[in-house]
Amino acid sequence: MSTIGTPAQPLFKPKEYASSQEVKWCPGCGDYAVMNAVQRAFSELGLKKEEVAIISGIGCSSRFPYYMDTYGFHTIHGRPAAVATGVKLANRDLRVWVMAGDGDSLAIGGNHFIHAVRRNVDMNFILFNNQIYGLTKGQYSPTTERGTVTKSSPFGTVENPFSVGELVLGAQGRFFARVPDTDVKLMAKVMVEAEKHQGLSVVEVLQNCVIFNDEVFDAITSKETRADNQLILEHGKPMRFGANNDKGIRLRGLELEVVTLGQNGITETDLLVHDATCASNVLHHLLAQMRLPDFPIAMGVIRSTAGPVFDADLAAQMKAEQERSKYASLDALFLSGNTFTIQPGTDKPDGIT
Amino acid sequence: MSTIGTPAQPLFKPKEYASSQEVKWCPGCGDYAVMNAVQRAFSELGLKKEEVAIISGIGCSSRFPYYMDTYGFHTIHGRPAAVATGVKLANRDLRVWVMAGDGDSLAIGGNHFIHAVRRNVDMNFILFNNQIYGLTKGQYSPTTERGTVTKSSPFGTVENPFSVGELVLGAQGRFFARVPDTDVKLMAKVMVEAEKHQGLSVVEVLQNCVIFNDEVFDAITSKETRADNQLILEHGKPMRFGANNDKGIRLRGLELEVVTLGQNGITETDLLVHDATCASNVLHHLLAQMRLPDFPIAMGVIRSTAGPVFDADLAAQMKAEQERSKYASLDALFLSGNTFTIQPGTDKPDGIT
Amino acid sequence: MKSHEEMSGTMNGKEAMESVVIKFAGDSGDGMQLAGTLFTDTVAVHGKEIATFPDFPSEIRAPQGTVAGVSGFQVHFGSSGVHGPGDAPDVLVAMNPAALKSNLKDLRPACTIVVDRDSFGKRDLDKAGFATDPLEDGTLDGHQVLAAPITSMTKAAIADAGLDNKSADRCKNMFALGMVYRLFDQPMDQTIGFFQHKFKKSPAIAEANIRALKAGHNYVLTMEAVPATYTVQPAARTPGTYRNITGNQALAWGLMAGAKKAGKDLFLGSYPITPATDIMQELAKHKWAGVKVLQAEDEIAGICSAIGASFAGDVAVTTTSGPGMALKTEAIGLAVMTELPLVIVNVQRGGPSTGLPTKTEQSDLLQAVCGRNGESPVVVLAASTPAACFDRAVEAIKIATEHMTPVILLSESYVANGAEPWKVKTLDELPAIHPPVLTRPDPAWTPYGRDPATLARKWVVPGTPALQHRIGGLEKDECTGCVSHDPQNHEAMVALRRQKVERVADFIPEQKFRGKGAKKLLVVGWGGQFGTLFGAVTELRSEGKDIAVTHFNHIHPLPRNTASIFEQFERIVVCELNSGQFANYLRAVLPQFTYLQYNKVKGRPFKVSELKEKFNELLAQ
Amino acid sequence: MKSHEEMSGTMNGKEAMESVVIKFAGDSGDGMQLAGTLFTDTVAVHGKEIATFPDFPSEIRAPQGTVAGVSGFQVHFGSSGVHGPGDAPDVLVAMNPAALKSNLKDLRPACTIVVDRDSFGKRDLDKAGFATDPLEDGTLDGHQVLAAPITSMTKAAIADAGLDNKSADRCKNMFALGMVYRLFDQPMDQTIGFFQHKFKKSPAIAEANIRALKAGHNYVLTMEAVPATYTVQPAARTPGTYRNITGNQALAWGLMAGAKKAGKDLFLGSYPITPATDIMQELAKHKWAGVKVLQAEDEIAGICSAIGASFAGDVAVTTTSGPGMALKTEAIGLAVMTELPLVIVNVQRGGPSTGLPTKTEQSDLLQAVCGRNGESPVVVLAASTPAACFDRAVEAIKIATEHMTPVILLSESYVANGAEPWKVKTLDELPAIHPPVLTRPDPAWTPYGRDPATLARKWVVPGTPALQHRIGGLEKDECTGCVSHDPQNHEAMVALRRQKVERVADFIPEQKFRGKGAKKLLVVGWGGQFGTLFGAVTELRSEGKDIAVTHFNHIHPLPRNTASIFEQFERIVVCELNSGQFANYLRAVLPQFTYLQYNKVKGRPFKVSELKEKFNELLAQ
Ligand SMILES: Cc1ncc(C[n+]2csc(CCOP(=O)(O)OP(=O)(O)O)c2C)c(N)n1
Ligand SMILES: Cc1ncc(C[n+]2csc(CCOP(=O)(O)OP(=O)(O)O)c2C)c(N)n1
Ligand code: SF4
Ligand code: SF4
Ligand SMILES: [Mg+2]
Ligand SMILES: [Mg+2]
Repeated sequence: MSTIGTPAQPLFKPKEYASSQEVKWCPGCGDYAVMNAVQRAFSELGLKKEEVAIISGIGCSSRFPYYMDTYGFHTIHGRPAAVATGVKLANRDLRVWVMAGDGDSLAIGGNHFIHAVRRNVDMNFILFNNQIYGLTKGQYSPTTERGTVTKSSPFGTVENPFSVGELVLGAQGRFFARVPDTDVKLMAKVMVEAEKHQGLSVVEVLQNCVIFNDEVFDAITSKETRADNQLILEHGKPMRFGANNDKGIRLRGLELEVVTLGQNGITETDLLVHDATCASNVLHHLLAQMRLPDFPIAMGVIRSTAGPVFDADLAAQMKAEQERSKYASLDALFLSGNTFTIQPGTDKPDGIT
Repeated sequence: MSTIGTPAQPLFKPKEYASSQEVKWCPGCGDYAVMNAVQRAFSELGLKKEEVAIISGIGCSSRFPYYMDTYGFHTIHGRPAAVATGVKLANRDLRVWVMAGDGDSLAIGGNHFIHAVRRNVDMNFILFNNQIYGLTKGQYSPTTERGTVTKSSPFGTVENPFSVGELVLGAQGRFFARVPDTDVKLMAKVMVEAEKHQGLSVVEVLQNCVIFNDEVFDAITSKETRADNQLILEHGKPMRFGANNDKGIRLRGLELEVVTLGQNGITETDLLVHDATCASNVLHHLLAQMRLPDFPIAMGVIRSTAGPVFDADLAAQMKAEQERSKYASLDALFLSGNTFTIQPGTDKPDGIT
Repeated sequence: MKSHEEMSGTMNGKEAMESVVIKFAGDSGDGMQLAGTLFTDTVAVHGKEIATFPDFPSEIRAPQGTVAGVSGFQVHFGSSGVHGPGDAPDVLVAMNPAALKSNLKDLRPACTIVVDRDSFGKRDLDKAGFATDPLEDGTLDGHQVLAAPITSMTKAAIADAGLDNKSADRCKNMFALGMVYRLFDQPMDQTIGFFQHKFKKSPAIAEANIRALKAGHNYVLTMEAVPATYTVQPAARTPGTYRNITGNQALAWGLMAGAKKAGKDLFLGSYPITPATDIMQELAKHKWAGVKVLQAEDEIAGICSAIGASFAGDVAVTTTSGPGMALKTEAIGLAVMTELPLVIVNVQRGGPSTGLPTKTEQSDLLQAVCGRNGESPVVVLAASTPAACFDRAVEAIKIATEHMTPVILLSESYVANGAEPWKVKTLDELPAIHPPVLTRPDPAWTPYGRDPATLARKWVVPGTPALQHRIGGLEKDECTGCVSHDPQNHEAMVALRRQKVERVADFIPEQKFRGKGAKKLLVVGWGGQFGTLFGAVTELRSEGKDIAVTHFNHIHPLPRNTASIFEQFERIVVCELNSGQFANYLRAVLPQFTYLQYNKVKGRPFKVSELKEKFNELLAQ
Repeated sequence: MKSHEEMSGTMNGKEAMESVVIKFAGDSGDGMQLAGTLFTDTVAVHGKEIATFPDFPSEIRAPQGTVAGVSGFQVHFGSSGVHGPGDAPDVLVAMNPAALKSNLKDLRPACTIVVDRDSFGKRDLDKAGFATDPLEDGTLDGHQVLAAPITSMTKAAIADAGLDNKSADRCKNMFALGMVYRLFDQPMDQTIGFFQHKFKKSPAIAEANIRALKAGHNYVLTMEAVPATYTVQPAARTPGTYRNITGNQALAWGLMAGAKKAGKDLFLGSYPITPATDIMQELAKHKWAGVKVLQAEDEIAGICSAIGASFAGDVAVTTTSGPGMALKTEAIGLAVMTELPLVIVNVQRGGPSTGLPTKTEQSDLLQAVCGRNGESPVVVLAASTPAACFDRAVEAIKIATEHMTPVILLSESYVANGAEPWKVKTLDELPAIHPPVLTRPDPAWTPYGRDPATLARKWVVPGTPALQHRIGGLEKDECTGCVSHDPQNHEAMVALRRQKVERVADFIPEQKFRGKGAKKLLVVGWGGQFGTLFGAVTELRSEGKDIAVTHFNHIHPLPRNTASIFEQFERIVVCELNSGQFANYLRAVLPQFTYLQYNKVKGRPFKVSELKEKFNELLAQ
């Protein structure tokens, strides 16, 4: 149900998707940029306001629906994927967007998240990963780097974080993208692709929380380092990056390797060419796993492959059953099989009808 | 806390680990074989009965603790991983074993499962995967193959199943093994390795439910086909299998390939050598993903790598804090900082203590 | 050992009975549920009043031959006076010693007992925990024992049907059923038709079962010692077309009918749990009717997906039992706050915790009424009989959608698995349902604007042009629906949500009672214990006792005239299968009355006899 | 605009007051919580009775300058008569127009209002929604306004301290605090010491704050128009060592003390949620004391890990608030069935659903008492003041471990975030705790064998040789603890579990009340509304009114003598921050009395004045 062409003339300008509510995130919060990107994407996709349902849980990021002039539902902590699944099944024409923090989607909401991924419901899941619980004022989350001191880990955490991409792939995910909150253009582009993708699209936003986890993504997103520390993927393009665009990624056995073009006779043809659409997810795993300082962080659409879509398949099954049903109506069902009749007056059964 | 040598003389024979309770699984249920294997493993490991705590959820398989003469806790549906985490943190000397069905661990319990894996708590998680809800009489589970007709999917499921191994690896798992319920010896061996592994060990048992999902693993486990359809992995050994032991697995780019030894000049040196302990999990992903009919099903320990163990790290942190604490006692804490004293008689403060 | 030939006594005195209770009991593998169901279908088709009570072990397969492994199916049928599955069997079919053992305590004097003599070997007796053979040692004195060599005769009967030993063994139940048909003079064509149809593709199996059935029938028929037995007249019922239906099936069908009447698709988000699973399984069959079933990953996802579907315009339902209900309470609060229609079905079972999953109980009432954080009022209904589950389901949808509120519908194991004849309703006969849907812009509309009569807000679903709005779990401004932290507004909204639910009392029928003119004792019941309570009081009244009974299907809010019934009586006794939850609820809601209690917490329904004893005691005081 | 020079009136008549309420209000970024806390620490150290009430916006950062973004901190301090944080401020510090606006309704007549004149520009007024300047337009007539140019004077004061503009801005709160210190003639060394210590490594910041503080102090000091102000005498208190403590901190410390007394490690399994998070955060600091904290993936894992830890021998606790409590109810049932000690702390907040997460309410009482599936009794306690949280936590552990039962301890936002002086207790002063631990084989032992006095079973933890056993959520045999489906046994076990909890009444103190001899009106309260209820009744009694008050910390079971108190009064009024939950509970437990209700559901605590008004009304009837 997500076959969308880019309209000749956008229906609305990005800002026109904003509701009249005052936006209440902290000044400087990465959430603002995500909202801008979403509005841009909506505009580019030419979405009608009423066809969009934005579903969130609880968290700073989950205030998102209030700020958009679409249908919106600020549900309860951890459950937006489940609520959104119901929304989509009730009305497949809706464009369903889930907005959820790392705590909302991976701590309390982890189960619904992996099941939504597995089922491949046709909706978009924007995961605001600030590696912290913002709304409750600064406890570590399941994505917080080991050793981080937070309000609830005064001596540093001793937990291994999830890697969002790896979890998505491990749960049979078919669309995974990663974007930094500092690049609105890339975010918007990726969100357009997410909406166009049929099935569940997970977009992990590396989102800065200026209050409780400021600068945690600085090495990745700062002006000085981002070119060297981000690999922006494009399907079908060789994996090049770096301030001078002279670095690349090469495959060596089952591992990736950073190489410099021009050194040791390495040319672009030695580099891996990104294939987001291949059925096998091994390359996507390798890309999702890349970590600083040895590797740049992969950005953009890491995986986007077609596969059976739950809501579509369910609808198809219902249609098929409708066509071959032996009952014309509920009345027919209720009267089918073994029934018996009591005749007026006689109070006796007259046998099987 | 799991450094166990194999004792010269086992403390108990396998059967001596059985409790006096009558076992109430259906005749022919795969759960019997798992119990046999666990008892053998306990015997081989020389475990004391009182040092073992078996924690289960709800399901046929979750009746397990009742049948063992150890400590046991039949908890509630989906929560054994969470309960077990508390058990282990309360007493790290215990050998904690979780027994859970595919529904218990991956449907309602999915969140606790992935978080236990991520935290890497030192315990053993035996996942009885019969691809069905047994106790509630035959609804499909998150591991049921697409299209299966069950009590709750009269027209076949339209859901993509989880692959247990992939989910474990995607959740940063460090020990994953797969075994068929038809091979008690292999099961026992793998369970010994699971207990010896420090951190969370997930053992997926392909368990036959004779009542609601009979023969679902037949192609893998039947006498006629098992040699061709199982690849039994051993760390450091080339990946060979087949009725004539003439087939093997070779790497080709990022993919695996089944080859026949002797054909096209292929020799054992062309085959992949299993490395369960390598830090990268790419090979383990590839192995976990192998599916019939193109590939045999990988059995045995697929991944077993050392890494930070949650309960150990937490204990270490507590010890460090104890050593450098500025408080000798709770009394000292309560009296620290800003206090003030009311003198008898005067009812006046005498200033800061 | 007594054989049937030697059987003493005759089956007399039972023909006169209004109704008969028969229990099929055997090992889980013995097919007792099938035998019971087939019998029920037959008697129902022939117009009897019936009530059934299946009673299985909670283990899938407890060890064969043990008491823990006994599976039972009790049918109560008759021309009238069937107020529940009956207290104690008049006829017991016991396929092995364990089945006999587990039913010994419950037998009436002079019960007819059919046993498989072949299964009373030494090992069988041991497994069942009999030191000596009860067929021999006087245990069954006073009863009429029909000890047939069922196993061997079945084997013999189907010897040449081409089945292996194991399959042949599986036909024993039909032999026993054939015997019972003969005992009650019932026709077998219905059952024969069942096998012919069901095993169309395996005619050998069909044939074997039919032969066993007939062999059993013939066995009794040809036994001279056994007289022609009970004849139960068809019940006097409202004319019309009937079918036999279980509570869970009726509930599922009622949900479908309700959604249809509301002009909406039905959405079910659910997770399997005994004894509610059947509702989901029934609905899953009806994809043809536009029913969407999501078997969710857990109960929380079940209800949350339903809330999402409700937001998006479906009639949304979630079904569960106690432990699952506990998990849903947070999300019920969300539905309360967002004022979305939602039906939550709780088929109660024995608690606390996992408790007694296959046994019946009424101990989740207070959880339904007040088991949530915050002031979180919902409508609570309860179903009183298997067939009534249909009406309650329709009503739950009507109230939920027209009043924009969650409705908790309480069923219970006993009702859910029980069966009775249901007078088939057509959709036309059902009340109209008019949800307050708004599809066009209306300048007066605000997301939390309300209907003055119901206090319901409008249901504006995503996709509706120009009415975009946002809802959520934070406190809402009384009018705009925007987030509000204003203290006055909060107090007003707490009151509004309460009043909206209380107003439902304006739209439900008045409470009825049986026993006009009585003034000494009012028996109060609720939910699935209707049959036995009515039965006991009816019997006492026919004995001339000053007693009445009123039974509640509407728990919260109570019918408006409740107090005016209560005040007519000197004493009120509240009878329920828990420690006094409805009594405590009444003490809070109608504190002006004094409530006596009669409680039973044994995982079993009330018996007419124990109720009568209790009421007589109270009347004597 | 009135400047301070023009300020009319003087601050008279306040010296005579027993106690004073002061409120610091400003933008969330203005550091009002810090100013309030430092002030509280100072007055507490100087021996005053205090009570505090922080009141923040639920948004992390609502837009600057708006009413939604106002953060407040109220302190009530005095020599006596401090029964809560006070109704209305005597002194208001308003750092911007929004802060003024949000407090206008609550001001006493003749209040002293400190404002930052620099923040009353046109844009500031707009943001706060003032059409005209309240400092000019008569809005504040009758009040004493102290309009200081706080921003500019602070900047000036710290001009050469080497801070950037933004950091300089952050010192405004200290200027205001300095003013208040001067107004109340309080010493500043405590606060100065705080900065010197806290910013040891950033002396510039320390210096700037101290300079701002002194500048504010001096500003008031040198203002001729302002007289020397209130002097509050230290409170008459039991001699001993005191410290200032919040409810959440006291609760955390009480848990540590309780576990120590029980000779066990403390385990906390929890998930963050306002307003309970602080307890977890406090405990996480005390790893040195052997406290194990698992920040779980959700509330269910929080309680389940605690149940596991309890099984394995730790004193296990889980902490949460309403929505999280809802999620824990299934697992509480497991603890009930397995009879494991467990403390569940619910710091209540405004509901239903997400509700009003930062506001106070008492609306989870019935959820605690009966919000579970099945008959699932637990002990319920409630904490009445911040310092009392310590004692209740110790008691919760004592009851849980000695009686082998889950205990729900209800706190509430108001108590959790409030502070008061706590007379420090040493471990020796605390009651001994003797859990029924069994470590050696005992032939008489069975897993569900019971102590005849408490009905508690033994706590046998894994690792204990030769006592291996299995527990679980299915119904247990009364003695062996094996799974049992026996009807009689189930009824017996339901009764035993209830009795075990009811027996706790034999071990708790008798209920007290204030107002011996009174007979007209008994005020009944529970939990955190102790202060104002006692305050109001005490004041009325000193006015000679026939009124008494009794306040419950033990909710379930009630103290044994409760009825004997109630029966002394003509009328009973139950006062609570919900729609009548404790009243309904009392109607069920002690139905022989009639209960009037006084309820407030505004997310705010009671005020002494509104209580007095209500009570006077009732007394007049
Ligand atoms: C059932 C429940 N548990 C806990 C909370 C408290 N809570 C609200 S948001 C949140 C976590 C927020 O973190 P995240 O999801 O990462 O969102 P962020 O604020 O960082 O955007 C928590 C623990 C709640 N509201 N409900
Ligand atoms: C909260 C809750 N929800 C649902 C159930 C019902 N239930 C019990 S076991 C089970 C699933 C059993 O399947 P699985 O975990 O795969 O175990 P198996 O029986 O196949 O070994 C379900 C749905 C329950 N007991 N509690
Ligand atoms: S606390 Fe962090 S995540 Fe939340 S609004 Fe502020 S900056 Fe954003
Ligand atoms: S139902 Fe299946 S899984 Fe359960 S005991 Fe029987 S065979 Fe085993
Ligand atoms: Mg976050
Ligand atoms: Mg299973």
